[in-house]
Amino acid sequence: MQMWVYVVRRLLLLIPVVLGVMTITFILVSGIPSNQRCLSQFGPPPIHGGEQAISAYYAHCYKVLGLNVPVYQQWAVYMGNTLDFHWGNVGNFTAAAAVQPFITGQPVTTVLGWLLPYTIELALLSLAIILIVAIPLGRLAAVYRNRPVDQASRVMSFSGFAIPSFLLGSLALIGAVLVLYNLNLASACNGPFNALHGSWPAAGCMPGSVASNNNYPPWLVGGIHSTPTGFPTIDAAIHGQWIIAGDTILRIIIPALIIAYGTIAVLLRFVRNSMLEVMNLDFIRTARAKGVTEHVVTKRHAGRNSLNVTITVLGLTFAFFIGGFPIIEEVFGLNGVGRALALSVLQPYDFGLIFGTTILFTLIVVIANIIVDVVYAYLDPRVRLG
Amino acid sequence: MPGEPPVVLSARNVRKLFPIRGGVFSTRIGDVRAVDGVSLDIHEGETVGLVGESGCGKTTVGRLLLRLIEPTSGQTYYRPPPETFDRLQEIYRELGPVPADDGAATSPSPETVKLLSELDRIADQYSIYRQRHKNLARVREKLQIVFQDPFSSLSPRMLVRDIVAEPLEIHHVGSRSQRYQRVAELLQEVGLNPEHLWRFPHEFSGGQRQRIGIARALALRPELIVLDEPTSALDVSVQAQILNILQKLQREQRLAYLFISHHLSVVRAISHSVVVMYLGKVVERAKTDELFTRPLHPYTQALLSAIPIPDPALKRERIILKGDVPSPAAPPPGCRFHTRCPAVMPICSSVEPPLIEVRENHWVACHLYPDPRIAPEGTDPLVPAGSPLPGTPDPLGPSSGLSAAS
Amino acid sequence: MSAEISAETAGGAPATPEVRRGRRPNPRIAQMKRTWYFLRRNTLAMVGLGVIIFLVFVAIYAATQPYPWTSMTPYCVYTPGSPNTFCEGQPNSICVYAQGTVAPAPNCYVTPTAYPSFVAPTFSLVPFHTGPLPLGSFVDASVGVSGSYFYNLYQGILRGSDWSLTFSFSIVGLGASIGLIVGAISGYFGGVVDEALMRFVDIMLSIPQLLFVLIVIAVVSQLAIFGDSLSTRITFLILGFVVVFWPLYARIVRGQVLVTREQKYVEAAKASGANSGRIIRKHIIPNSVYPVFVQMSLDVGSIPLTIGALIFLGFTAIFPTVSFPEWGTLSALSVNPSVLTNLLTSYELNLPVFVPWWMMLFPGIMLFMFAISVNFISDGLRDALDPRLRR
Amino acid sequence: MSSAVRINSETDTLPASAPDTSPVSGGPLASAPASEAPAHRDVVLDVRDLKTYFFTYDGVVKALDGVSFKVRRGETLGLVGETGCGKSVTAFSITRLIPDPPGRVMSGKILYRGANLLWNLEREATFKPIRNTGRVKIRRRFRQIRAAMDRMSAVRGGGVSTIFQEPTSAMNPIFSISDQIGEALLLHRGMEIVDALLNAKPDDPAVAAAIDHALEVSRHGTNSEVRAAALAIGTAVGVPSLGVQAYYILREAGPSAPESKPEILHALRRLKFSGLQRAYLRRERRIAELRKRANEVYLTEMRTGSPQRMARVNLSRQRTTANLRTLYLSLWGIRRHVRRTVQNELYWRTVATLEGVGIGNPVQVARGYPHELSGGMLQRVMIAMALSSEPDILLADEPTTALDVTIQAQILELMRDLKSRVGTAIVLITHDLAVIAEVADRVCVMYAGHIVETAPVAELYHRPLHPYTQGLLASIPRLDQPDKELTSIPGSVPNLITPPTGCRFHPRCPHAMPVCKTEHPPTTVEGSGHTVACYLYTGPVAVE
Repeated sequence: MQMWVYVVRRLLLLIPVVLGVMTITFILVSGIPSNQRCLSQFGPPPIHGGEQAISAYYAHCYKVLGLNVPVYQQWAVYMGNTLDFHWGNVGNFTAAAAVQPFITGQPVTTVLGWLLPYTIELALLSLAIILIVAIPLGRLAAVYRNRPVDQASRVMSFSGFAIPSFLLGSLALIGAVLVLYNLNLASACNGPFNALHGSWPAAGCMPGSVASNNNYPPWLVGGIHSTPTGFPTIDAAIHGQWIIAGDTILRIIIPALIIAYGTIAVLLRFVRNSMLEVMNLDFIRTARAKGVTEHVVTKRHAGRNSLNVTITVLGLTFAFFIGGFPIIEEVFGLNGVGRALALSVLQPYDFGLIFGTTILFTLIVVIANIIVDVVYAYLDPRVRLG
Repeated sequence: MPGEPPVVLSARNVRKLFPIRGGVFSTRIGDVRAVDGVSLDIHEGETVGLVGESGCGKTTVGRLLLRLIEPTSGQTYYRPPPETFDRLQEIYRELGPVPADDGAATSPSPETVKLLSELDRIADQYSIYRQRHKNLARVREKLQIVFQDPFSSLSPRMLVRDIVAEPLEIHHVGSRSQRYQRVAELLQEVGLNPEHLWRFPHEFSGGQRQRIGIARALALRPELIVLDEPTSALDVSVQAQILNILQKLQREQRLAYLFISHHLSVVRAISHSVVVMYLGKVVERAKTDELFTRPLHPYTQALLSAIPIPDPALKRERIILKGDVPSPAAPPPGCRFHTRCPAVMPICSSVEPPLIEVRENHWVACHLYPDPRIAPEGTDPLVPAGSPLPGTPDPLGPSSGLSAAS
Repeated sequence: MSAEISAETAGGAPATPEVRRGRRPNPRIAQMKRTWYFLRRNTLAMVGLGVIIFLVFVAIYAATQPYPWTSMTPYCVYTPGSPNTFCEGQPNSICVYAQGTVAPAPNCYVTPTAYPSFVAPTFSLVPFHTGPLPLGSFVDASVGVSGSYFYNLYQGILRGSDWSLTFSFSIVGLGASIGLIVGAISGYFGGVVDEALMRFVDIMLSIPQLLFVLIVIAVVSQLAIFGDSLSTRITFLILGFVVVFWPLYARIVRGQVLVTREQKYVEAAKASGANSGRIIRKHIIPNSVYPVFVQMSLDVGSIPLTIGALIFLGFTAIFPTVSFPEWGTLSALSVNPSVLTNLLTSYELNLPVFVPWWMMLFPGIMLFMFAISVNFISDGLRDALDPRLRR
Repeated sequence: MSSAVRINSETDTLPASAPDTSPVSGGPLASAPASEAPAHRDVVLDVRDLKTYFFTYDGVVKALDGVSFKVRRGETLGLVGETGCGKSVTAFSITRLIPDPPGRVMSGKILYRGANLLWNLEREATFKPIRNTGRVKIRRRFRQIRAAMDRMSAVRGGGVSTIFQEPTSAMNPIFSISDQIGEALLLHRGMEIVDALLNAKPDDPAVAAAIDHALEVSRHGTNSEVRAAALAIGTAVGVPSLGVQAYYILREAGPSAPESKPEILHALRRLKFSGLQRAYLRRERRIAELRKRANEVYLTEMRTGSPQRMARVNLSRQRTTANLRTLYLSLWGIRRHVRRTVQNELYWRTVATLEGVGIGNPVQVARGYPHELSGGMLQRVMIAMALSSEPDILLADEPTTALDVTIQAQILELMRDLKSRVGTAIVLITHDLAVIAEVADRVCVMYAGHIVETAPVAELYHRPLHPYTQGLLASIPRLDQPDKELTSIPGSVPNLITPPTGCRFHPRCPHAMPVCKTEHPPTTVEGSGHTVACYLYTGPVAVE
């Protein structure tokens, strides 16, 4: 089987998954009582004005939300809209809107478009950390099995499973507060290097947040007019503001570390176990019989083979990895997609935002999986050449 | 034919194609012709040996005969009464060789249709592929199987007692205590002692596991047991034990065996008649002694000469086949053996030789041997037409060496 | 090679006839002993097992206690020298006093029962650049920010052991059994059924767990028809999790079944006339269930964490009260934003920094102990059940 | 590999090529140190009282319990026995490939050309039996074990190479055949290869002449002539593999061969190196040389039995300096061309090696991956890989068990070829007495971790002495004796955790005597080279 056939097939498999996800979300959406949705979109129904005012209110609401047609039509409309990125608007009367007025009434896709770059930067950083730590450590643990290295890695990975990320994040934050304040590094939003303030819940010192009362230039602040790429670091770099670029990185280092921790915990074990399995296979024995030294056997023969497994597992755990973002972004007040979700689940809910973020995250996961599969096929001739 | 014991199982033109999927939509891009129109009869109390290399479809045949997998086409008749059996023979002779896949496209002549309908009637009654729940269960009772790999053929989480008792349980034979009584007897029969009842399979050696497997097969007092390479995973000494047990059981219970193996010397030791398969087709079929003393098909000859003989003194010139067995996914056109055949002729690569009876009970599918029915008078079918092989060589080389050995 | 070794070890040992049924242990017991032997050699797994057993006993004890099931009794926080006196005479009140000063201030009323042993005196962190500052304003602030912030942690944790264990085990049990059935069927029959089910599973699995639970509960909790009693809330919670959890098990089981299905003993059963139901029941499931155990023990630990995450996000729809006595909830509340805001503001205003560390510590410890113990056990199980990883 | 090409000069798959044109020179024994005592001259491998145990849950499996045998130069020794008699364990113990845990070589001597491969064994681990369970607690000393493994890598492949039972699983699925064979070549013949590249003289007028001649020949000459001419190019350049490459260029060009000069010249151009690239090559050579020296140090260590710590430290220091001093050379730009050239070199050497084992289309096979090849083909590849380093001893562990009858015949044919051409001593391990009869010169019959009988092959089959051997021979169904009824040995192989006392065969032995139950029989000599361990025979006790 040629490579392209494989890729094309994977892309085709993408279609049913996406449609399925949308259908599931639709089923859930249509599960919501209509009055709730009206509430989140148009606020409470008018108090005075009597019956007809209320009925008018609902009529209008139903018309706008397209609730006055049979379900299958709603489904068709929903799918259509979702596919051409009409994901509805952020409600005017939701908690999210209250916390972040600048997204109020904006189309969900636009808002997510603003916020995605911040999330992507965070994700890439933490992915890098994951790969750098997990793979070598896992191999080490496999080679020195049941020896101190292995035990240490075991404990590390299990604690990664066992410490709730919000707790860990908050503790890190408190630590940062104590350290930075006692070293007298941090004070009120005074621009670059207030690594603390900027990443403070609702403190509003983060680029992208509403009241950007720190002296970040407007083009960087609040996805609203973030130009030209939307990625704060890249933008800063483009404008030659190296200090700010550094600052934006500085702000996401701790969050990235904490997100990475959980995923490393998962990946570490798989790398180790797959490595152990590979080390038991016959061709390893053959390599030894050839006179290849242990070091090379581990690195070249076993390493390459276990890498395939590692990649696959990374794909499988990607959903888990993405799931960590709302928490961490909430803790550190980073304005990303995750935080948007975190805000949208405060009552009254913003369902547009909830489902928008869900679909977006799911798409990310699916695409990540496809990339993983292609990489896998590239690494393994058995897949590549059929 | 007269004087022969009644036939237990008789397969006709059984064919199994496994689809190969590929392409972007993983559509069916071809077939693995695992078994391509195999016919064979197994008579009561007789052992039929089925030999061939790996990938020739012999195991698939075994599973098809028990309907462990559904065939693509063809029928297998279970205990047709003698007259019906003879009628079947006639019908199939009338219908001629197995039609290819696209054979259906050509509109059949009326008499063919008549024959086919009659065939249908018989099949409905006797073919195991047409039977449903109860009948099928009744047939299954009588047809059992023993597998090659003694390590994966016994469920690791069940006690030997439960393993052997399972068939009885399924068919609700007797009460629980009676079943376990029977199990104990069965273990005695295959030479294990009752205290083995309370063990898990992993506590046994290969030979003992194989005995357990046989006991399980015997539980329902079957008429036919398919032995799928029962000894190929065992040591020679143990193998001899198993073979002896099998022969003893056959003598006592008049069992019929289909003995599938790639080990010709074992087949020769145990079976009455032998079927040689190559790439899903039967290339030669004969009584054991006949086949081993006068192998006609070049492949059979090569097989025989390829078998090492435990006697350093016995030196013989061997026929070494070049290359590998072609993949059954893309079998060569014409005679499937022609890519490796030492006696290949131009015709072999184009025309597929039919399986014909060149001597009594000796069937060969090879262009070297013209069909006696169509051959001109006076030509002995056994003198190969234009074959580079000198007559029909003795596979065991110069008879001097043989006599020296035996 | 390994085959040879196993043949040796299995060897003719049973062939020695003098061994009699009487003297042999029941083979199933022997199997368990074997597993137990490998489990026992794994120290971490043993520790985990001990902790879990301990927690179970705690839960049983808690069930006998008269504490409230759905909420936690709040403390009134009293600071000596602070102007407010609203804690006077309240049974549940704790004193907050500066580090170093040993004895409670005189008019601080403390009931021994309601004074959990580990509600320790808070300490104040004083920034280097400022001198010591008067206590007081913070506590008012904290009470003002979240009145029910100081609650009886001891009761909460005891009661939490009940809830957390209930949630974890019921959710995982339900999810696993559904997944087991679906996976076994899909894997065994294959074909269209398999395709459909597995596509569906793919879809479910590609939605991040946390989000999925969240939206399911969010939507379900909106439905007025169910009413809003504790039981319905709990049911929604469990259902929401189960909906999200079963696909993973289905996939795992199916993968295993695809291997088991090809085993010869399945074919043998078929040959002797067993129907699919029997084969699945007697052969497929028993031989493909072990990976499920491992995954189960992993998930059990993760559930309180997930609940905690939901609460932390401010997603209050899942419990009737904000301060629901459940470990995850306790932990989430302990780090709720107001605490951090207080911390910051008190720095801003050069007030003494007040870190209620015990509120974070003890629920965190419970979560950690629970999760890590089940993880240890799962790891031990994997090693004990998987011959390749055996040491 | 020279051997390889020398073989193919006779195999039917390829036309003759004179030995002197073979890509590589030097026989398998070229590297034999002259310092050996004459006693060792003939015996290549001397195994004495080898004990290997497996420490399992059920207890200590005494897989090998005092096995002793000798392998003489160029002979084929057959090890035969039933499953679990420890024949494979013997092979793996010799190269220390026993999976550890659970297995460990416990004691004994394995003298390979006077070097004791089990030197320092006792310091690798300590054993403490756990009370009232059969189990034993092992404390391993990992540094010692690692050192031992390093020492072994000096012997594996180069001196003793192994081919395995399952060719399909024994090849690394994600590397191409040429990668895997090339790795072995680079390990054991690295210096030679790099030297060839360094001393290549692509601009030599003789080369041009040779090329023209080859093209001329390709116009009308027969295949063999073309080949000879093409290989002549290689010799002219000094890079033999270039000849092979040229030959295949010509062969693939077919009728248009005479026009294929540009390709050949292009291949030739690869061999021109800039100064930096030469430096890099020299560095590679240096590293290969150091590796070789290290191996020699290890061998002396095992021969003299005294740790050569200083020498080892020196070597490692030199290796470090060699790496550091020339670090700038490993810049990608410099490295790429050289790496590619070396890869190319290895590829064509692989092709030549594959020719040696009678593979018809070596170019495609070398490019292919294991999963694309059939079992028989892979087994040939394995053999080629094992022989590419020209070992003294080839351990063949059930090489034909996984193969079909006709393929088995092919492989056996090949092994007979190798026997007659390569001087390599073969230790053939199988359970199939027939295969042994076809190939082996001498046979050791093993039972339950002991060697019960040793004899020349003809002797063994016509005058088997040990009851077990007799039983085995009687239980083989024979094609040439159809109506012989199969007599089987009662019972099954004993479990080796609690093996029978005395002679381990006595529970199954038809002539068991009281003494058999108590005493383990001594090995006695019965006729020339025929020894047996059984109380039925009362010859002189064999001396080690």
